[in-house]
Amino acid sequence: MKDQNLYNYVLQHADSSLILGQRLAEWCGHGPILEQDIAMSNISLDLIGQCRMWYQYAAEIQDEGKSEDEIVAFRDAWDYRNVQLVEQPNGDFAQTIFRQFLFDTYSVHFYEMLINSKDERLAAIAGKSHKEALYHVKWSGDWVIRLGDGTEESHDRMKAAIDELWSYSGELTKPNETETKAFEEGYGVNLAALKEKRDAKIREILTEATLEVPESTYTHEGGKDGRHTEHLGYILSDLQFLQRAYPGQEW
Amino acid sequence: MKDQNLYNYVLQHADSSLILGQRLAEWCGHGPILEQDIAMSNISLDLIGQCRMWYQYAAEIQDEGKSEDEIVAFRDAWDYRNVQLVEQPNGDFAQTIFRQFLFDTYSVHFYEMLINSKDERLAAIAGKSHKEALYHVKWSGDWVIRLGDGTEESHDRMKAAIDELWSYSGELTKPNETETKAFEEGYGVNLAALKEKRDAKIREILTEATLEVPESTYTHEGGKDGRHTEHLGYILSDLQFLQRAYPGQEW
Amino acid sequence: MDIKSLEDRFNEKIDKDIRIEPKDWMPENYRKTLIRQISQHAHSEIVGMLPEANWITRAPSLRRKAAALAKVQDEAGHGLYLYSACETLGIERDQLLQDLHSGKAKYSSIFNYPTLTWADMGAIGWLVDGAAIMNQVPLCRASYGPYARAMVRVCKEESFHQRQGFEIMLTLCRGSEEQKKMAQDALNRWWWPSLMMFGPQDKDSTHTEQSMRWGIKRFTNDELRQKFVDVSKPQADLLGITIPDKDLKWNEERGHYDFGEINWEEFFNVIKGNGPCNKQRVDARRNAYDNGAWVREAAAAHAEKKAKKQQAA
Amino acid sequence: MDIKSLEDRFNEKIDKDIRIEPKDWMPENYRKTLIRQISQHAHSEIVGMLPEANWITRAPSLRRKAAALAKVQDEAGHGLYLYSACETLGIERDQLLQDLHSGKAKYSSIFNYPTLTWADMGAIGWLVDGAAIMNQVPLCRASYGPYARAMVRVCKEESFHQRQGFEIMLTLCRGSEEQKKMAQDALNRWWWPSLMMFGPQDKDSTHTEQSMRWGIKRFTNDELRQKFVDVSKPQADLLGITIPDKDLKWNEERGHYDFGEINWEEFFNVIKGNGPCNKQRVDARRNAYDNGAWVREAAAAHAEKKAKKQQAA
Repeated sequence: MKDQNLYNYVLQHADSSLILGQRLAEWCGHGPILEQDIAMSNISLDLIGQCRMWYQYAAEIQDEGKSEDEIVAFRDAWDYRNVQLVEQPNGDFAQTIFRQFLFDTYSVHFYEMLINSKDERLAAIAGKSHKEALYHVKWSGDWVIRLGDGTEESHDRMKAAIDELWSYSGELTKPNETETKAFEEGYGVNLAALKEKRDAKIREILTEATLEVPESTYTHEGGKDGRHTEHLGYILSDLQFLQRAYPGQEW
Repeated sequence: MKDQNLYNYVLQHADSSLILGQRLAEWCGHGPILEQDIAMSNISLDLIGQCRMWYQYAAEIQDEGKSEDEIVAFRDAWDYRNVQLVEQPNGDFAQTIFRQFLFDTYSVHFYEMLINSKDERLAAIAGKSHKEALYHVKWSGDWVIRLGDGTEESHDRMKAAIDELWSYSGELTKPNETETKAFEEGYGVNLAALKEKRDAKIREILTEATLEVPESTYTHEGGKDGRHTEHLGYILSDLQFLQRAYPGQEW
Repeated sequence: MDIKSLEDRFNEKIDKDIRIEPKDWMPENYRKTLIRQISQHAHSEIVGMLPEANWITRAPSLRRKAAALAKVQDEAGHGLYLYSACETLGIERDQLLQDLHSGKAKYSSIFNYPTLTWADMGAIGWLVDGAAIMNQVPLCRASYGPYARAMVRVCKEESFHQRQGFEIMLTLCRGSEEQKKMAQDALNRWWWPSLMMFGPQDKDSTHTEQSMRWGIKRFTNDELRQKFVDVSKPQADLLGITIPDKDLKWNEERGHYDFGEINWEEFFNVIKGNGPCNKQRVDARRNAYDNGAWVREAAAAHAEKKAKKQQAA
Repeated sequence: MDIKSLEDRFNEKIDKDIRIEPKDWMPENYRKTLIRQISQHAHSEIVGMLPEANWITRAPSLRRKAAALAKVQDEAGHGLYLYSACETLGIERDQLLQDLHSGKAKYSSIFNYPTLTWADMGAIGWLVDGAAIMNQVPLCRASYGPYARAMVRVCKEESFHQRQGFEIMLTLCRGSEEQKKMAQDALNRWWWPSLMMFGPQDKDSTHTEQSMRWGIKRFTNDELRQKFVDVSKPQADLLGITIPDKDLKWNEERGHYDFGEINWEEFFNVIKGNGPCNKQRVDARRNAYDNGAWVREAAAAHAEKKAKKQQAA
């Protein structure tokens, strides 16, 4: 392994994109409006595209000749480094939207800042992904507003979604050791600075949506170091089934 | 393999018991009444106990030194021979009850008749399982009556459950080649005779439950020969995960 | 102008292969037939998302996952074009969806079959999309303009999907014994339903003659079916898997493959509702629609609020 | 008899270790304290089903699947005994459940931690049930009869569960490197929460003194915790895995193991609601209850119909 910390840093972003992409893909064919079914597939596709860039880089850093798919298929949950937010169930459309919004407000700033990474590969991934993240946060933000400031029912559902997911928001901007080191070494992002921008964005959109920003600052954490919620295991059992059932094949 | 037809016959009953037991186990901790949570665990336990006897016998017939767990864990859906009924989702309590009732009205007569099998092992499995099946059909039948002749809502839910599941009922009593041969060779059950008894029981209970016996005789089929619904794959990806992720271990 | 003259003019356009456009006069039966045909096609795209969506979360590689997702998304897009084409005939998408959910409107019966292994993603692309293209390419010249233009876009993407499906099959057929068995199994299950996609035999087909005259159908069911068999047999040979029809053989005299009798009882049974997944498919679409009602209401309510604010400002 | 005499008689029974029975007079506070303690215990059994139920469908063998199912079923049974014991104090199960769902009633915080691998089924049996038994065995001699008798049944089954859990750990520890890692990881995650199961330190414990006097608590939190550590350390050694506490070492003088400082901030945080699974657990129970409302109503309605018919006959 060339650089364990870089590998972990790359893997945690790869895993978050993959798992959120996987969750969104569950909507495919079941969206509330055909146009939004397409939008969710679009974002899922972007996320899967992003995770592939991340995994390919991870495989190079790891330098054991593994493919992206081997990295995906042959790790159990404890070796996954995604944030806990992205493994939360789709719930209703409000919950999916709010999960996406919490992620997008992070990722749009993350990629914006990562463009300045001294690691060229990271900067390149960021450049491509940032454009996509801009579209994602526009989409999810618009829906937060539409649902928050829509009908009484949609407002209540948004409130329930916030209640359900708020405590998974903080992990995104709370640096673990890997991220602290990545920032110190000049290839990672300054999460404290990111947090300020993101908090402002969240506040702006929730206010426009006539929703309140919760006061609680308690946050679940550990996903980035392999400690997950009970949901991830089930996600992986589907995600990895074919590779595990028929290992070593081309597909 | 000593006897391929006997093996298939045994396997199809093993698989049906396992998958229904697995489905019932999903209720564990989530039942509508604590006492019924316990009852469902009980039936699930009986079914898993039954499938173990079947699988152990299957392993002996196969004579390749496989354990019951290897037979369970390392077959993909197309090699599973359970009826399609048992892989149907739990749905609400009415749906779970009606699925159980359709299965129990079959299995109680199946085991009753299998006691006379010329194959001593089958007769022994039947003797033990018949007592359990008597309790199961009493439980599910009582609940069909209670829900059918309960409130308007419960009546409607039972009707919806019948609508959902009726077309999966017929496969149980429609012999496939394996079953026809098993009957001809004297170790299997006469499904035509079983069907008569079962139909009468279904009619009796549904009538008491103020529910109508549907007229449609169309039935899904193929499960007993490895053609399933889209549900089975997902069941197996959880059921087999650990064995596939960490093959060849003791647990 | 009186009806007679309008009809003459309409027929003249049809004869000269001039496109009918939404604002043009058209016979009521033409309009109704088109709505039935286009909406049935749109519904098929939307319902057709479900069997393939079933394997997206379990796709065996990230590349395949992305391709599968993109493909199903394309189908949603096709549904959109076609619903829009239908709306030019004076009917709302919402009404069309309600007809789908109530069972009044039909969709292609092929989607009432389940996807049981990953190979089904290959077989559907290869055979089902292949059959669809054969049905659809002639419709790029359909007499109704919006329909024809929608079909041009649809066909372009479908043939990409078809190649992709074939490539999935090819990969499996070059893979392990189990993978090859998976491919053969998928061919076994999808072959006959694919042949049924072309509809009943010409002698039993009710709408064909009028539709051909109107230029919204260009070849008969049996012609297209024959063409499909002729194209598919060499492809199966290339893959090294066997079409499950012992009567399939080259007929030198006809210059076509002969093939066995289709199980029309199964065909009509599935259309009647007794297919493996009919209830499941319609329930899935109805649930998506019903569970989305509050979302559509919220979007409408918000748009209204916004419009009012802009008016006030 | 006046209150004073009743109280004297009650206290006399307590002093003589004579059981208090439902029909006996008892101080209101005794009754309330018992309801709180027994219902909390009942709720813990019911909520405690959830983390283990999470691995039943994924159990690695049929034998383990059956054992896991039977174990969780036993917990439901314990819940039943304890709710019944509580009902003898004049409160309905339905009220108790509502208090659980509203957050008014508590349950053991340990069940707010997730089960992340199969090894957690071992660790819960070994450590969590082990700690529970240490808490519960003395309660078989609790002053309130129905409670004491319920505890006798509970403890018998719990110690079976505890051995089963240890045996799961032992199998893993004798297995592959990955399995051993799984066992160690589970110990790492469950050790400290298990120590917290004995409640706050004696100096911070509010109810202890009165409860000890009433004979519904027999040892202090710290005494039981020490006992648990003393028993568990050699077991971990036997398994060949390491308790995640660098301060854990034998103190020859005390005749006990010394151990590190518990993270009481985490303890109080989880009790306050900020544990990994608090919301998920209570939601799961509330949903089961709410979704089951129509079933309970139907059962009641049918029972009434049946009773009327029998009366009429």
